[in-house]
Amino acid sequence: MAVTVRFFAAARAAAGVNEVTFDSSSAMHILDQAAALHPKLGQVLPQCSYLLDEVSLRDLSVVVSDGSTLDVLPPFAGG
Amino acid sequence: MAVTVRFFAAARAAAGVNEVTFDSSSAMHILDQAAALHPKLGQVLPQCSYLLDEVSLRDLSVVVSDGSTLDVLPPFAGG
Amino acid sequence: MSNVSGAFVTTDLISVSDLAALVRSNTAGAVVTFSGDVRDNDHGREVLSLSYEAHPSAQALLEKVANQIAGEYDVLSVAVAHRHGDIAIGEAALIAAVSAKHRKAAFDACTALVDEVKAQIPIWKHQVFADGTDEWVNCA
Amino acid sequence: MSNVSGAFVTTDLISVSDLAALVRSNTAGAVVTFSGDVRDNDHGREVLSLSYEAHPSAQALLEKVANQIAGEYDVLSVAVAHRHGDIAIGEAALIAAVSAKHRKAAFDACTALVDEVKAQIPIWKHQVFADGTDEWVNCA
Repeated sequence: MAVTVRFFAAARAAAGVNEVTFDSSSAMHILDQAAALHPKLGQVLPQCSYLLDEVSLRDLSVVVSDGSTLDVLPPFAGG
Repeated sequence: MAVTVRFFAAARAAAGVNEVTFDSSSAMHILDQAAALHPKLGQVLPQCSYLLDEVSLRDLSVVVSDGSTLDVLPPFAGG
Repeated sequence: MSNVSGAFVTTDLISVSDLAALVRSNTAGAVVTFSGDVRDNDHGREVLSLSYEAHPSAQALLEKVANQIAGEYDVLSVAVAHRHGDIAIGEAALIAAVSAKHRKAAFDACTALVDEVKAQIPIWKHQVFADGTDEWVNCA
Repeated sequence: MSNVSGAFVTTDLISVSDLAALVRSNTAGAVVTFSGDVRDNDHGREVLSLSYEAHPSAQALLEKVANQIAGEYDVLSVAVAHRHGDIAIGEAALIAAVSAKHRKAAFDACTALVDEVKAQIPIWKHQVFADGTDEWVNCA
């Protein structure tokens, strides 16, 4: 069991991978680890919004439990 | 030669005819004569606009010459 | 560069897809259409049948209005069609279509086009109701 | 009584006439459609190809937005479709259609529907330019 982080669109392009797993910790700490692994993410993450198990996550100090999925969503550009 | 008055839509329904001819005189006088001949026109004419030879006519004191056509247009209801 | 792709006063069936196709292009990011359809009711009364009458000048005036809108808004192309004669319930009486690079101009121009057609084009609507009465719309 | 006649996130071609047909009815006097089409240029640069990526939640969120608009405006029916995957130049990426008794509500609701789709639906646009560069739109 671990936390799955899924990257979409520009975030996936910056990370170079679709998803990565981390040990449970705060969303902020998980994202910091991801940015350390994939430096280009550093430019994209400040523009992103997040979903924790498909629900909007605004407070990044929340601890993400093992088995949960954290989605990284760049600014929408539909239409 | 005479003046032709053409009635459209509700004005035609009120007049009971498509068109009628009058001797040359002011538009106002011609329309008064038309309303006298076709009394139901009296209710419709105050709402109408007019074209004299296809050009909008606002001043009904203008004399309509022989050979001209005066169109009686009820309020538009397109769309 | 704005232009008018078509302005039609016609007794033929008119279709949204035909007018949308007329204004569409590879530079246009937005196409907005309006279809004014014949309803089976008006002010709570059941409408049995409906017809439109057009003045002989309606075609020329529709072209003028289409050109006016094409000139006033930042749009790529404008098309408009008004049908007259008998029209069945559910069929379109008026269709407007506008293409633009961006959607706000397309929405604004299409709204204005429909408003101007209703205000400026000498066309009249006659409704027959289920109760046997009839009326020329807008003429009390 | 407002309702949603359809909300689709799909890789299939989407068409204005299909969505207009979904919302049309004999009680509706006005149908307004919007088509957001893929342009061959963006900010003066030639676009070679374009694709959209949709988050798995996009379908559910599109239904939610359609229901929200159907509830907020005096409209009869709402339909909306967003395509994803590769889309050719000139084809539609987003189509919205709204029917109403009267045209103002149809125009207002269709405008709002497109605005809300752009704001709320997790879909992303990737453009490849003729100069060999590419970009994820809205992501500096």
